[in-house]
Amino acid sequence: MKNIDQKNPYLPYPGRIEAITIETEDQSLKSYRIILEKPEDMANWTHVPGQFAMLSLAGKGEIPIGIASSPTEKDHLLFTVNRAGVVTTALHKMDVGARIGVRGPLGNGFPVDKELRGKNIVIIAGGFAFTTLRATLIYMLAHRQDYGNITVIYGARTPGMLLYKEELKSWSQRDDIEMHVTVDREEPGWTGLVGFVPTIAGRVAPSPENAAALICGPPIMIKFTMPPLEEIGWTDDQVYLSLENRMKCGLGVCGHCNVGPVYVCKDGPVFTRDEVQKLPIEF
Amino acid sequence: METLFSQATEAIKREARALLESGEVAAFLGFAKGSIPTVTRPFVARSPEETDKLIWNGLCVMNLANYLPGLLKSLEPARRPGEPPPEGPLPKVGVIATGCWSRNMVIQIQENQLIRERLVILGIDSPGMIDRRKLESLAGGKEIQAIEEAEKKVVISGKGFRLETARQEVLRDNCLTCTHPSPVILDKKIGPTMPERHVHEPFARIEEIERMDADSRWAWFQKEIECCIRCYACRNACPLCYCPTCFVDDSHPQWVGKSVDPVDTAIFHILRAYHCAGRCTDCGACESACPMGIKMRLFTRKLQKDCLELFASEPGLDINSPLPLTTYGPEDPERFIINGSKQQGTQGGK
Amino acid sequence: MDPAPEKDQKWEPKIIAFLCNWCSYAGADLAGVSRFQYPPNIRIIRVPCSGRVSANMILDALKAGADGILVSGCHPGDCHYISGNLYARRRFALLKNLLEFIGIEPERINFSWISASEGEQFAELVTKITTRIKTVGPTKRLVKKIG
Amino acid sequence: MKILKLDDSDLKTLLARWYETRDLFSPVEKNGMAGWKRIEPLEFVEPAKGVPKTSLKTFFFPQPETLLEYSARPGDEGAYVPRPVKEKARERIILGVRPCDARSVLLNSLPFADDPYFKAKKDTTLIVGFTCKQPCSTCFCSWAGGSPMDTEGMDIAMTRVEGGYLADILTKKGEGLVDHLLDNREASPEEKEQLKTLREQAQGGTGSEGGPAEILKKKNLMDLYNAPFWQGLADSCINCGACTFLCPTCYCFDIQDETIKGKGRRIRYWDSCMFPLFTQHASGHNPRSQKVQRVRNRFMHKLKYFPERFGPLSCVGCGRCIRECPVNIDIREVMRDLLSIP
Repeated sequence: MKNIDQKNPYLPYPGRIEAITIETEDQSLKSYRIILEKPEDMANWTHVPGQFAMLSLAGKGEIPIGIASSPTEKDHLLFTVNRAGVVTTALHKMDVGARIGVRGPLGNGFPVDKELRGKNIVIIAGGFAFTTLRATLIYMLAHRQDYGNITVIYGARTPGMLLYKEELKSWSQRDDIEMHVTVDREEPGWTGLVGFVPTIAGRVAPSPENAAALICGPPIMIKFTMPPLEEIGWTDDQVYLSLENRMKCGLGVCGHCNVGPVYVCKDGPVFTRDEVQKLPIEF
Repeated sequence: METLFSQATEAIKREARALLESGEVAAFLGFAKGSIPTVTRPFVARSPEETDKLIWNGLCVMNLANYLPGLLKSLEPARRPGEPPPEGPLPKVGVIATGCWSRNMVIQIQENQLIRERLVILGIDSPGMIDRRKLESLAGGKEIQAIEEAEKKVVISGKGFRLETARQEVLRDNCLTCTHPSPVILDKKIGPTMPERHVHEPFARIEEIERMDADSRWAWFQKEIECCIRCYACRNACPLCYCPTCFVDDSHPQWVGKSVDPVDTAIFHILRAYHCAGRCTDCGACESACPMGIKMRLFTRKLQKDCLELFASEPGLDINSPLPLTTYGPEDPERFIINGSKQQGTQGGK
Repeated sequence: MDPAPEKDQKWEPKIIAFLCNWCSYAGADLAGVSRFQYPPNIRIIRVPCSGRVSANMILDALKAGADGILVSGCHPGDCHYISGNLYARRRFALLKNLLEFIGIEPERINFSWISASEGEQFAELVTKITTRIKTVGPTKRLVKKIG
Repeated sequence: MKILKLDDSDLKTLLARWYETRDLFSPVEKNGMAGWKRIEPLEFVEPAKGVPKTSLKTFFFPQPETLLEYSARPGDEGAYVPRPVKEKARERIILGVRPCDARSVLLNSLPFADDPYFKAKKDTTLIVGFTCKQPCSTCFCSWAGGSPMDTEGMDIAMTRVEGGYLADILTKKGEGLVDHLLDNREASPEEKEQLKTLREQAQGGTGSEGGPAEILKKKNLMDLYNAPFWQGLADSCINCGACTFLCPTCYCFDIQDETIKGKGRRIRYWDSCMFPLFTQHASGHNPRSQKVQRVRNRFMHKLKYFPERFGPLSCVGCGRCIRECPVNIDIREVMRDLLSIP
């Protein structure tokens, strides 16, 4: 008999939930601060912003969730989870201290240390797709000198549906980052921007010169955000998108997440819009 | 040689072409020749020229009713969920129907899956369809390269062999016990009317199993489904199976595990059959589709027998009589209910 | 193969009872309130109507290891929803036969009518089916096992 | 390596010897040739022709396969922490494997290159192949990149000749199986020449330059994707998984947890891109909600996406899907149609 454990890509790291934050007013999104139980696992963990991991609940299954913490936040991992299916519903019922497995990091991530270095960065996010962009933003702020101007355009349906509210506040007070937080409709007590993300993007997007845009959000938002950007000269190869598809193995084998010849889990989830345009629309 | 089948093929081609040429139908659903002699291919002709590919023979075993709801929907102009269909008549489909297939269409109409007005049905009496597994076992492992079919006999041939058999010997089990070969709804009849059929002991095999004890029945059941690969060909070939999410795909609760665990496989077959209770027309598509040769028709056949005996019901024969499980009778048998009969006297006034 | 009656005296069957809210569940309640003794082998699941009980549920209980099943509703004519139990009667007739046909012991699958006033009958019924199920021993068929 | 000439009694002796320390498997007759079975040495007969209905993948990618186990008793030490399963280390020999099936193991080891479960099984499995004398009319191994005399993926390749078999010993593992016969059973030069001729006569593999894999790789992805013939296939297809489950090189899977009475396991089991649920998101959105999209994906994966990533077609030409598809969808026609697209 022999154990299959050396480099078993299906074996999650054992972890525990250290803290839970209810992010949105409808309680559909919660953030889980997770620490890996073995100190060496935690110490050896490295990832690139934009990567994801499988959260593993023995007895329920696994779900791919974008890593919301930055690699620079060393002592924990953060995942913001929307309640949707069997696993996420079970996860939403869990308490601090509960055991949870983490398998990853998986996927490619944003090229923060390659193509994005030295560029002006525009982060455009809608709804709960802000998670891996939070990781990216924290990472960039920790290596502020490596990037040019940073512009953030983030929108949600209502103020109560915005993620990471405290951090949004603190970022908006910094002078090395330009924050545009918007909600869909006027609401009492909201003093920020009102309007859909594409409208705001059209108004505040900077010049495409030496710049890259990272866009995450519902397909409809991405669709309408592109024209105003294209109007001022942005091209598809400057735009980075993060795709989502049903995933099971996260290793580019099981076949669930393919978009034509690429596997979102292995070759993605981050693609330039240029790359996406060449693929069948199967996402 | 002019045969029953070549005449019918020509008539189908002619009618289908006329329907498409006149624009009465947007598509015609029939069969085309397969790339191997033992299997035919359900085929949609969308232009008059394509009707040349249509054929009719004893290997046309897939139930065409199965394709109708999807095909009709695909012909409708695209619209958003909840949006009402456009004004005016929707595109029609022409289709071939034998007795059992037409009964399935009746059931689909009763269950609001089909609209009669959107169908142009070419009715054809079923001569009884051929079981490819019986042909294969006749060939004894040799590869069948050609099949010739006549009214009463079938000839198979291949490298170094040529075998003739009575058609009756290689008919599908369901066709051997079929008493309704003629379509119950149709717009035009093709070919001759088959003589009325009387089947001696139509449920003989079921009764044989019923006579066994519980242990032997369980052993038989286990053996029968042992080689199931859970490909769901039986389910997907069935015109009764149109749930948007099948019970096997329910995840919350998960009724049945998805692998080939013997218990999961058993539950799949029990529930699949049970979902066809009172609706199955014994068309045999499930068995014909099964790549592993499982005789899952026996499970639905048992239900069919019980429906007939308990509720005197044969589904799909009459569009106006409700399916047996969508109705009830005050005097339905309830011998199986433990304290049922004892109480029955007291129920008189209610 | 044959689940011979268990020699081990400690074995007690587990019976899953789907009882309709309006009659049988109230009948079970009455049995309790009236202190009628019956074997403690049933685990009651309250359902709105016997018509709510699907074959899926019954098979799920068997898969999880239930030694017996009881489905009980209102007497014909008494259904709170007019006819739920009458539809159910047809479905159960077919299901019971089908399960027997594939080799499930008939003793395990039980249906009955119990009204809200039939506490004593409920106790009798449970006693009767518990005895019946004991004669066929622990369930083995359709019980899912792993590892 | 060596080529031996074995007569039938040599083969019997070998099988008996192998059986002492290993499990033997071979195709089994039942409703035609249904599948594979563990056998006693004397039970073995070389299948007359063709391949069993189920493919060889079940040995390397079992249905289902337990990946991890966990305790589901809350009180247990390490409850709900999955741990890897123990793999059986006993060697097994699969007999009667045709060249197409043997090749499928090699093709599957491309996507499963880093998969410890697949690898563990491959390490402990020996393949004694039997080359094909009579291909079926549904066979097209030569077109798919193999050949009826192909030995790829085998440890020993047996070829039936007058008076027994020519056994081509292809790997170290294969050599280990026949070591005591190596000296006194070596084939004569004439016999070796005979084997060489047989191989040359068999239609050569078209895996190289002119083969479909190479041609399709060069074609524009979206031209193939948008080809008009997909709708016709979807018209016939009933979207069952017969083709994918019988296919030796379809390897898609799903992963699920099963917990029963305190014991839990995480299994992977075969899944099929034909099923609508395969791609459905938890939100309900389904990127391949249409039948035509799913049918197309299966063929595009085999004939375009896989070659682009790994080189060869994800098809060995065994013809199982052609024989068992209930509606006669024929991959050879799909290949022809794709190749005809400019």
